[in-house]
Amino acid sequence: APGTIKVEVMPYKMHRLDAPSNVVETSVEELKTFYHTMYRMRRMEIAADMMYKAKFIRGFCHLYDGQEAVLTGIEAAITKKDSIITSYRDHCQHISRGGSIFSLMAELMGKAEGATRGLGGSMHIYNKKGHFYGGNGIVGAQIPLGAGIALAHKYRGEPNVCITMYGDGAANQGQKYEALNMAGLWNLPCIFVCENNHYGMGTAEWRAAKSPLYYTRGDYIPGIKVDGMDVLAVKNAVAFAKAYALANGPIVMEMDTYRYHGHSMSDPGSTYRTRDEINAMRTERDPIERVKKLLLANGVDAAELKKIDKEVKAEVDGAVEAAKAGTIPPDHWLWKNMYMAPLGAEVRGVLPGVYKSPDFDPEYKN
Amino acid sequence: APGTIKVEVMPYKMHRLDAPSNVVETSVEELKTFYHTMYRMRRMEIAADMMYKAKFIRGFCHLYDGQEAVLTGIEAAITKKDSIITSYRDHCQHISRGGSIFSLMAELMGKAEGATRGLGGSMHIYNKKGHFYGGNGIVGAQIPLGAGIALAHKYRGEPNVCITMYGDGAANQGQKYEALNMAGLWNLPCIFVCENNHYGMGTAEWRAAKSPLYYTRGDYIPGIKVDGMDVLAVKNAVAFAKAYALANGPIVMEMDTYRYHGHSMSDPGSTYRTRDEINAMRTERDPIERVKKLLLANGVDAAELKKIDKEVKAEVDGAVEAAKAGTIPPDHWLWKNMYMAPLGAEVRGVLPGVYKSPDFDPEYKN
Amino acid sequence: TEMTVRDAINSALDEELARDDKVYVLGEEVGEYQGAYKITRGLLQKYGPDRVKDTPITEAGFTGIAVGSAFAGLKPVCEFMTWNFALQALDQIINSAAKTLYMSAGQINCPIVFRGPNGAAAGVAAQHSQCFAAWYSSVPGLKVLAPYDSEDARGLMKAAIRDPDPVIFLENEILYGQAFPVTPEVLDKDFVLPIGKAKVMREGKHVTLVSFSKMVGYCLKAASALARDGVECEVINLRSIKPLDKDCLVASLKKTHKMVVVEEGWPQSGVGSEIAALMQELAFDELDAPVLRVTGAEVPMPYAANLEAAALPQVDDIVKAVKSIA
Amino acid sequence: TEMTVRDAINSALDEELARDDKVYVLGEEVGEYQGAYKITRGLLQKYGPDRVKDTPITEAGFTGIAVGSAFAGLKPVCEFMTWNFALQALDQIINSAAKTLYMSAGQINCPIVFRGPNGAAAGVAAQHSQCFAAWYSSVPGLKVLAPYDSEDARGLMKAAIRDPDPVIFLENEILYGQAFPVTPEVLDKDFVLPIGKAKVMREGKHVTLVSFSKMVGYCLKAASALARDGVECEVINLRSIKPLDKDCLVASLKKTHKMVVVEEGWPQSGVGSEIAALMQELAFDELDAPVLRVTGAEVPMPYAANLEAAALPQVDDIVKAVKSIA
Ligand SMILES: Cc1ncc(C[n+]2csc(CCOP(=O)(O)OP(=O)(O)O)c2C)c(N)n1
Ligand SMILES: Cc1ncc(C[n+]2csc(CCOP(=O)(O)OP(=O)(O)O)c2C)c(N)n1
Ligand SMILES: [Mg+2]
Ligand SMILES: [Mg+2]
Repeated sequence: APGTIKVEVMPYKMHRLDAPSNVVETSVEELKTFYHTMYRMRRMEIAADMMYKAKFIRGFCHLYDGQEAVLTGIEAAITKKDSIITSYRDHCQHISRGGSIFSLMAELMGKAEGATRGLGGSMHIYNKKGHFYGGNGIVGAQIPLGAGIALAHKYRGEPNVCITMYGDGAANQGQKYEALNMAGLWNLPCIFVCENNHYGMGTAEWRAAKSPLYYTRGDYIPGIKVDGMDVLAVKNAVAFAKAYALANGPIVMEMDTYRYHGHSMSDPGSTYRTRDEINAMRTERDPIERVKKLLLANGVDAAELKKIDKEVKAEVDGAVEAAKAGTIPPDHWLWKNMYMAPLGAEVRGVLPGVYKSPDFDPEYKN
Repeated sequence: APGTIKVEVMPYKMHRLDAPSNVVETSVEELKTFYHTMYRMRRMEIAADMMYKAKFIRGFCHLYDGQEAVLTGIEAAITKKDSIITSYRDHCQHISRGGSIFSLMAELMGKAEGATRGLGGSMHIYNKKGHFYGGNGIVGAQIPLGAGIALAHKYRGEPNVCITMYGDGAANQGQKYEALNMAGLWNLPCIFVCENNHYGMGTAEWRAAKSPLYYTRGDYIPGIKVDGMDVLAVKNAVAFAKAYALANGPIVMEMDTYRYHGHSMSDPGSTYRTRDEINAMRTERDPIERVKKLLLANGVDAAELKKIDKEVKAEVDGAVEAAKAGTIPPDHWLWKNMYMAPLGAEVRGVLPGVYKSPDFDPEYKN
Repeated sequence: TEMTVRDAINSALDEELARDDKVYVLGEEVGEYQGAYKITRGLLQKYGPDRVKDTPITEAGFTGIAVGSAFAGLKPVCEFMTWNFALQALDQIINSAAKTLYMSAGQINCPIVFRGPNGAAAGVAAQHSQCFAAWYSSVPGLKVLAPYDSEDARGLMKAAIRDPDPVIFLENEILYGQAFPVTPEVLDKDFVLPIGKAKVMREGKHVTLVSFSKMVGYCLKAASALARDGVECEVINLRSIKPLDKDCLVASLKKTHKMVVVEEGWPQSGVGSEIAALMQELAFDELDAPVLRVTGAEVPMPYAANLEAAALPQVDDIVKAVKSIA
Repeated sequence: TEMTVRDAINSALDEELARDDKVYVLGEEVGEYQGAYKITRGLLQKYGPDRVKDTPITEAGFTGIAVGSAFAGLKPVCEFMTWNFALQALDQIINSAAKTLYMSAGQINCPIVFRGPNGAAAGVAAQHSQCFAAWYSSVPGLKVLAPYDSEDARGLMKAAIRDPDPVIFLENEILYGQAFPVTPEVLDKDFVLPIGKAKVMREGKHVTLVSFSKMVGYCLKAASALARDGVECEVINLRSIKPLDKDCLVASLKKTHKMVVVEEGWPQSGVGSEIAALMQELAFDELDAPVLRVTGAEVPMPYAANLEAAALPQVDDIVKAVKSIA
């Protein structure tokens, strides 16, 4: 097609499968979208970092900067009717599934306008309508959950997959192996996406895994290893994986990626890895820089990208200020949405004699 | 050596390892011991079956007949300082680790003379002095426990392994994969022995496992598949595995075997498999018959074997009668051995106001 | 007519599978084997392998899969061969099933039933005999039901399956084969009992006996024995352990002024502890004696029949406890 | 001198590692990272990787390995990064660690300490804020300890490691950085507190306040505030939740005749439920008012700071509860 750009990405490493082509088609338009999407994610996470340090955010806060190409490439290959589930490192899924930066920031600040109304916090963002099943704080627990979501797609005869994302640390969890086995037995359209950012907290992959070849760790389930810093490599591989999964059942994808920040906010991220390593990643493999270079090489003006940058910064700054100005959730929200059916009974408050009737009110009208 | 007999066993199937020779050395003496050992196990389990049907035994009761060659071959290749842990199918480990048929029968009948004094029952037989760590009623739980026992051997610098036995059903359990990974990372001298009797309760292996190639299921951990109905094949392979494990760390063994009885006593064992299948196993692969044939072929008199049979039958019958005549454990044993250190406090009985001081009294003197 | 508890659960499952095609059953041996305790007998034949799914012995995994499918709109009935094995899956039950509706600010509900036999069967020893009623009932987000007879079993199972929230359904192996009279109303396809309501099984004015599951039968027997001595017990079958039917308990206490709670589980922080704490909190002045707890002894379950009996409440124990305050 | 709770636990671990070479530490990030909360700081450097073992994020597996090694004679100290994650390992804690000595008729003991922060930290929301005190303390075969200050932390940790039975050690993240005065006696290498004994932190005659862990500090603050109004509270630090120090509780009740139990966990079948049930059972006639429970609200933990505060007992709540009966 006119305007088509062909890009050679790093060849895929395959396990029990033949590799798809590593020449990926794209266009200036698509690349601009990728740039915009990833830059928004990047700026948002950097803002979250600052807001955390300024004490507007509390608890855990796991940032995704560095890994943007993985999610962006995935979204480019699937539809919004496909499902996604991930770990606590979930801010960007909120964005990619249609949420606003404002509602993410508001959630981090514990505001009523937040993605989960201040009830969930950083690790517990969801978007049921956008088929985003969260945000899970328990390492590995989202893996069988994702297989179950895939089961529901198949049960209803829908042509959709569930993208089940987890880290290299989570890849050792027993429930992953249980889920893989059942997904295999039942041919579930589940794509197990291991985001290998090479560290689980402070533990390097090889210290946590006897075999850090994550794309082969499904053993009897086929796998593919992808340069997760290259959005085009990811897009192409996920399109391949989706077709495979719908036709045959589960597949494992290892995305070779990197997190720039520490694990969560209390981790400087520099005691178990060298500054050199981090710098090399930023300068040599940064996913946004890669797309930028492609755009420039394909005739896009640097000024146009600067404009995008500026718009994004303005959007993020605006969202941050709006979130700061958000409202504290009223105390009686404590008692909402514990049950969907009326409980027909009261639950106990902190003090004896204080009983409350929990109600189901997902619009938080009352 | 004079008297040495060389027997060709079924070639081993290997995973990430070169096969040991499948020509096994033995002797008439050794074969006689095997015959005696396996026949004792067989008669004991048959007696347990009868006693259960006669209502002398209650609860669960999982019989080992058909699988005798696995444990017998293992014991022939290791020493009593090596450790063993297994599932609820644990009667024969009691015998192989030095316990008496009488104390096993007494346990099944809930008698004070029982292997665990009537406290444990069929699934919970132990022999700490004999390095037998039980008897575990929770499918798969013994697998990390076994790796932990191996860790203790290594920690103390002992030249010993832990034989960690589990079924084909248990082989899908997530904690197995977690244990394999750590055993690999830490080079634990743990031999993971999957007794593949082809059914987990009523579920055929291929209905429970996407890949029923259990010897390969350690993925990055080497494995070996053994004819588990041939005590010589097992002996030889375990000797190989022990040397490997002490030098290198974990190894997976798949023992291809068969249970003649149903899963436990409530399972007739014939709804999910054909009588033909069971009969074929008994006539073509029976581990005791195989040794018997070898003995006869090597000049042993049928009458001599008949004599062994008779002695064993008499031993088992005597044990059964003695167990029947055993004593009911006194009610106050309820309160023993909950804690090793004096609790310095009371525990509650069934009725309010009834408090008891638990004591540590492994000899049950009081 | 009479119906066993097994048939009551089986027929409830059958009818709900027929009623709503989002309902499916999964667990170990639920299909081809017809259930380890035959609770799912005939269902595979009737509804096929997509709706009656045999799983490998991987509780954490299949529980997570069941919960995920419930998030995505299906209505799984997840069988644990016994509740002891759910210990391997507890994280998914608590952190995924119970908490997600709240964490997601009401977006993602989890219509699932976890069911299976709970507590002691006969002669199955320490690892297979634990009662989990107190643990699950402490968790906000869960509802916990425990049927005693066939009426309970049918009406509560249907309520559980139709409920949009996660329900823990605690059965008792020893009751499966027991037959109870059932009315035509109980056999109706839409016989649904309310969650959170206890049932007064027998009226009485001297002492209130509170229990759930198998112990309800024991309390009824104790009440009969005590009636012969002139002590009239009111027997309450909790049916629902979360939420507890406070009103029913307090109303009875106001009548009898004395209460004995009976359970097979361990005493410390048990269901009886909660009820005793509640009663003295809500009706301090009504109490003429302490609320007494008759419970499983504070020991792992021993195997030998006599020790097992000594570790569990017997009818006689209940009689004794009542007599100590009557 | 003063010492933080973090240093108290760290020094206790250090000294016990030095004292007994069968003691080793394992868990996620305990080694090279020096502990997620720096409790194991310096230990890898001092004792090497065989005695301070980093594990993958596989709780069921490493707990099983730890328990197996304890069966075989080692003395593991098994860290859970938080107790929430132990839900994945609960089967090994209950069915393997707690029950084996009994099932094996006294043959196989399990000298192990399971430790880590329990309950709510700040802003970590529903999946990271659960209190497990009631659950573990219901299980025969386990001992359950919860330190409040640095004295507790040192003395109880040493007791736990030297004990031949499985001990559940419930710490509190918010207390880690808090400094408390310690006497030279507390700093002694053999400072071991008895398991099963509570400590009276403050004497009083009007109302007894019972709590454990962080809530002890809140009770002390409430007691100070109430003293200004002439209400003298006796403050009891349970230290041990299994076994409970019944004698200490009853003795105090006989003095004050009123009791308030404070905990951060959920109310139903909580630690407070047990104590209320016990008190009315053991000292019915001594009670001038119901034993009141101040507890975490019956909801999953919300994230927003104000909602989180509303879901947990505050000093003011304790004051209010006391005033309602004083
Ligand atoms: C079951 C469980 N154990 C431990 C933790 C604490 N924890 C949170 S994230 C994490 C590291 C996970 O690493 P990885 O899977 O590689 O994901 P990444 O953070 O790199 O995205 C740990 C140990 C947890 N949340 N859940
Ligand atoms: C965690 C757990 N789930 C389920 C059970 C019930 N159960 C006991 S044995 C068994 C089958 C195990 O089969 P396999 O591992 O092949 O061993 P085999 O009985 O054939 O020796 C099942 C499902 C259990 N004891 N523990
Ligand atoms: Mg990682
Ligand atoms: Mg089997």
